[in-house]
Amino acid sequence: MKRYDMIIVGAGPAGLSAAIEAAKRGMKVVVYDENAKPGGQLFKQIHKFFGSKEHKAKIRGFHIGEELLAEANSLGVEVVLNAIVIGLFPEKEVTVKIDDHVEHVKGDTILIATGASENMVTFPGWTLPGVIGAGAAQTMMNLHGTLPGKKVLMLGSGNVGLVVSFQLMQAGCEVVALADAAPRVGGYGVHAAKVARCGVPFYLSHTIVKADGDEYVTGVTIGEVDKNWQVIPGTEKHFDVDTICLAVGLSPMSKLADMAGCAMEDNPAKAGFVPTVDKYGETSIPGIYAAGDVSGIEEASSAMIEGRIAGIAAAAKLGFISEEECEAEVEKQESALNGLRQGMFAPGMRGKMITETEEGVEISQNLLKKGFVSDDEIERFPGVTHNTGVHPVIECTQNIPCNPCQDACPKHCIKIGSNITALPAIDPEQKCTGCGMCVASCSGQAIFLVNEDCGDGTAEITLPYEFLPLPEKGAKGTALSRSGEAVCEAEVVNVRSAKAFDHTHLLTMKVPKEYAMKARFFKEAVKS
Amino acid sequence: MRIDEHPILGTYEKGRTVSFTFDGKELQGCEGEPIAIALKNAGVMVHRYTKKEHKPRGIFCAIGRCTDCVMIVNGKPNVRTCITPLEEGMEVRTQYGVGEKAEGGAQQ
Amino acid sequence: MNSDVLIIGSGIIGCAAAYNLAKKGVKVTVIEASSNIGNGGSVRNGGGVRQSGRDPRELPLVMYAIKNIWPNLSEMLDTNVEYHQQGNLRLGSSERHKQILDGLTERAVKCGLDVRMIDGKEAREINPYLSDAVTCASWCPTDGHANPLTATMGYYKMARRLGAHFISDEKIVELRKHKGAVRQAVAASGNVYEADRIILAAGFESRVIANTVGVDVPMQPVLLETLVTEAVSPMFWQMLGTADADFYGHQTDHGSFVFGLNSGLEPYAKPGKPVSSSIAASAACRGIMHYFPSLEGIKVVRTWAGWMDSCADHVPVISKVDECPGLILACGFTGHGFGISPAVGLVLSQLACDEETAVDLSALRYDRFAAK
Amino acid sequence: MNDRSRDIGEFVPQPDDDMIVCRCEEITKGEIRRAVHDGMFTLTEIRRYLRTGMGLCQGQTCTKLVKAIVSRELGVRPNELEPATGRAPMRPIEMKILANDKEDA
Repeated sequence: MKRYDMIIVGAGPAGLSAAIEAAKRGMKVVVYDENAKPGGQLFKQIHKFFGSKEHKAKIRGFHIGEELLAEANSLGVEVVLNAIVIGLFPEKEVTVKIDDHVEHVKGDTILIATGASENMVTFPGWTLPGVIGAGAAQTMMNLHGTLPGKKVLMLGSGNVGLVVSFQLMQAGCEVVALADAAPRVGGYGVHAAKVARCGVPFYLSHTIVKADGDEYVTGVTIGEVDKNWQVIPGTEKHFDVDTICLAVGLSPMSKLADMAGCAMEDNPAKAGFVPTVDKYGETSIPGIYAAGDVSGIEEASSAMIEGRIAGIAAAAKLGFISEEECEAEVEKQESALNGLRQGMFAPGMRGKMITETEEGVEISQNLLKKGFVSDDEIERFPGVTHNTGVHPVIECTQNIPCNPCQDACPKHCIKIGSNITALPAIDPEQKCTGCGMCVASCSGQAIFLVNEDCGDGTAEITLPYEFLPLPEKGAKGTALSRSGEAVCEAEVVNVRSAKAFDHTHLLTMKVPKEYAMKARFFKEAVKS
Repeated sequence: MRIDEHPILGTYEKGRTVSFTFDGKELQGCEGEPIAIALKNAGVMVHRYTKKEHKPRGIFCAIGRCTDCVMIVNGKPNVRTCITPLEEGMEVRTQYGVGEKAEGGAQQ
Repeated sequence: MNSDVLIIGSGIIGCAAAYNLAKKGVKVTVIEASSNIGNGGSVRNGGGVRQSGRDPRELPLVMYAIKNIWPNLSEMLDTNVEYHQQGNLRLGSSERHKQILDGLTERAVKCGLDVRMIDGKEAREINPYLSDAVTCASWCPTDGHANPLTATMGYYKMARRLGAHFISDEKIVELRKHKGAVRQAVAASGNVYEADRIILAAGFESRVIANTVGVDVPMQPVLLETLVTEAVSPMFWQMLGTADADFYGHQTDHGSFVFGLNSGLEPYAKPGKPVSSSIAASAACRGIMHYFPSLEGIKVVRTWAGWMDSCADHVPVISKVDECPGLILACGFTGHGFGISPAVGLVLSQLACDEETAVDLSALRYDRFAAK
Repeated sequence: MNDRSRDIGEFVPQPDDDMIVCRCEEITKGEIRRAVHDGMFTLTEIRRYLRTGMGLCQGQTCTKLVKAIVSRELGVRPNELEPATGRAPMRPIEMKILANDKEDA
């Protein structure tokens, strides 16, 4: 029977990263993936990732996928696509369906990196065509160039719900509302803010009462819930939509580990039923590892590091590297992983109510309840300062492990320091040249360049813009506030695009100067 | 509806245009894309009617997990259209219960 | 805890006995070692309710069940057990197969069963999906099949409704005698259960439990493997088997096919948690397609494995134990307990109540293995 | 030990009992709740009795939903309920493909 040093199930971020580390150390590695394209969910992630440079921050997910794949290929990793792993049997035997047959192969080590599946909620009409998972929406738009619908209601304010809402708008859908039964936004505030400023209303403490339609979705009714998650009569709101998108969390897809006989635990901190693993990702069965979402739901960046650790540990197990080398390498990866597991959204913080930042700044309640920081709250954050001339305004208000803006500024105007989760602060001693690198580098699209007083009664605001059609210089329209409300007229005075900006265009709009700290988005007037 | 140009992804690489039939009606799609995507772009929402309650179902997960989008493809029932590539001349039919619509309107 | 009758094991045998006892108004407690009611062979079999191919010693039980219980079981249990009595085809494709089938048929006819040998053509008239490979078959029109899962859970449900007390996650490790009679069952947890009668229906685990009062039944665990397919439109209702017994099964009401498998490696499965082999389902699919080529496109959705209690002479022990008054054995069913289970449940309740049994059980006594 | 005769209260109908929970087998919330009151205290038993999670998708969509309903009915935490065991094949596989197995392709 064919024998590999390592068989990896799943060519997502964890699987590919493990393959790279194992192959780098001389191992013969095969990666099976049931999809036609490798990369797992990475190829559906078109936003820039958070993190530090080592975590591939500010690179878009699908580019990370391409990089990993190229690296794996160059190291001789065999990546087999359209390959469905049927089962994991004793003696580390894997059966895999390829084309019209089933192959039996064995691995001296095996990594289960099967990822996650989407959770669902029930409501009357939830089985109608037009009710889809957020992952389905991403697949349709980002892989197949197809709009899931014209008018969409998003249920779920976690990062998936927020990111996909933004992607829906980028693809050309109208997102009529974002609802969540939870009382507070679950995902990153910056993700929420970029959705809210486009005009999407947030309905927290709201759930779907029913979906309308006989053959497919024609509308949706949402309603406010009380403490017991019951809809309060009289609070119902109706929207005409053709699509309802569900983004209510992920569960580890751990069936294969269970079938193999790995010890399992149902751990709410890991969002479900997972194989128990040690610090190397090894399950209760020696030589069988698990990494990525299958061993606990986290970000793709964490999955990549977990994969690397498993690859390194497997290499040590089979004698490709020494124990000492393994320990040193794993320690390095672990410290990176720990870096990612910091801040307000760290795995250990799930369900905890946070009232202030590490710096002692009161958290914006408006952000948590409506998706945007209100005008009176924004001033208290260290990234928001005033100066003459053009200067950065950083509306980053929660402690998340991310720091590319600090390095992006060639003039060192932005300070985060060694604590990666610290809120970015402005160094008033340094002079901003308005180059815009910080604006384009911010994965949360939370940085603006503002000239509060151009001397003629106007102010100029430079904002990140990732939509089509791209307004041209001279375009006239409306400036929208952080809440997406039209606040004043605006004119585009500059549009900057550069390879280094990676599809984030810098739009500079001119508004009356009293709106310098209020206007945060531009909506072009419909051309007659 | 197809996305002509995407602000981040640009234009999409698509296979050549091919013809297939949906319940006997000729439709066009791109070769190699999932059948469900071609149907979606042709405005088809309902892929099947369920066995017990005869309720409509369509795309739900789009990655081959939920099996809600199954249809009869080239005579074979229960084909997951969201992950089955479209080929020239495919015969795609609405599935009723676990198979074809029975004679006389009753469903299997 | 005290009851009139204690049943160890909540497979279909234990559940059916509990139902019959509870119906009589007997205070009955059922103890299950695992977390789930109906584990073991009860939910891992092809669902056959057949007389043909059975050992003459247990034939009366199944004939009684088919005549008196199976036709009304769904109503009795308020659960659709999906019983179909549309015959059993045991298929063959060679001269060797024909010899096997001839022998089985001859023995069954001697016992008064309506079973006969047919040729491939007649088999295809009964089941048009059969391939030309089929050259002979035994045909028993009064055989059939049912759903082992709902039948087991149905017995459980009704027994519970009638007041039978079920306890799961409680492993009995020892039986104890009291003044000459078996009266107590001790659990690993330390709990002690007392009863006037103790029915031991714990599959192959019965052996170690019976050993604690000096009784042995020669049996060993053997793996059973099963596969189930997606649902398709109804094709046929016969129960199917083969001369080589490499697969057996039927299409269910639901439309899926359930097949028991036999790759020949089952007796050598490693002890512990039952694990499907990596080749059994593939081998079974080849066997199935040989006889039913039109099933080649149907998808297998699940396979599973479990232990059966294989008795030295391949028929069960259903018996009181003379030297251990109070103990009733019901084990060693060897993978064909399902079809006879309604009758076994009935006779066990009769044994426990010291009544005359509906079927003569003398050939299934525990001491048939003893010295002459 | 798990006492199957313990009092879990009466079955009380709920307005959304006709809501489909298992999409493949079209099993409703009411059917699941009723099964719990008929003694099906584990996800495996519910599955054996009602076929939840035994359809084409093999429980990939409804497992968590069923778990939530059963645990609420029993008054236990969802993670106290053991999920039904994972079985091969991980995806539906045609018989002719399964039959065509080899060691070296």
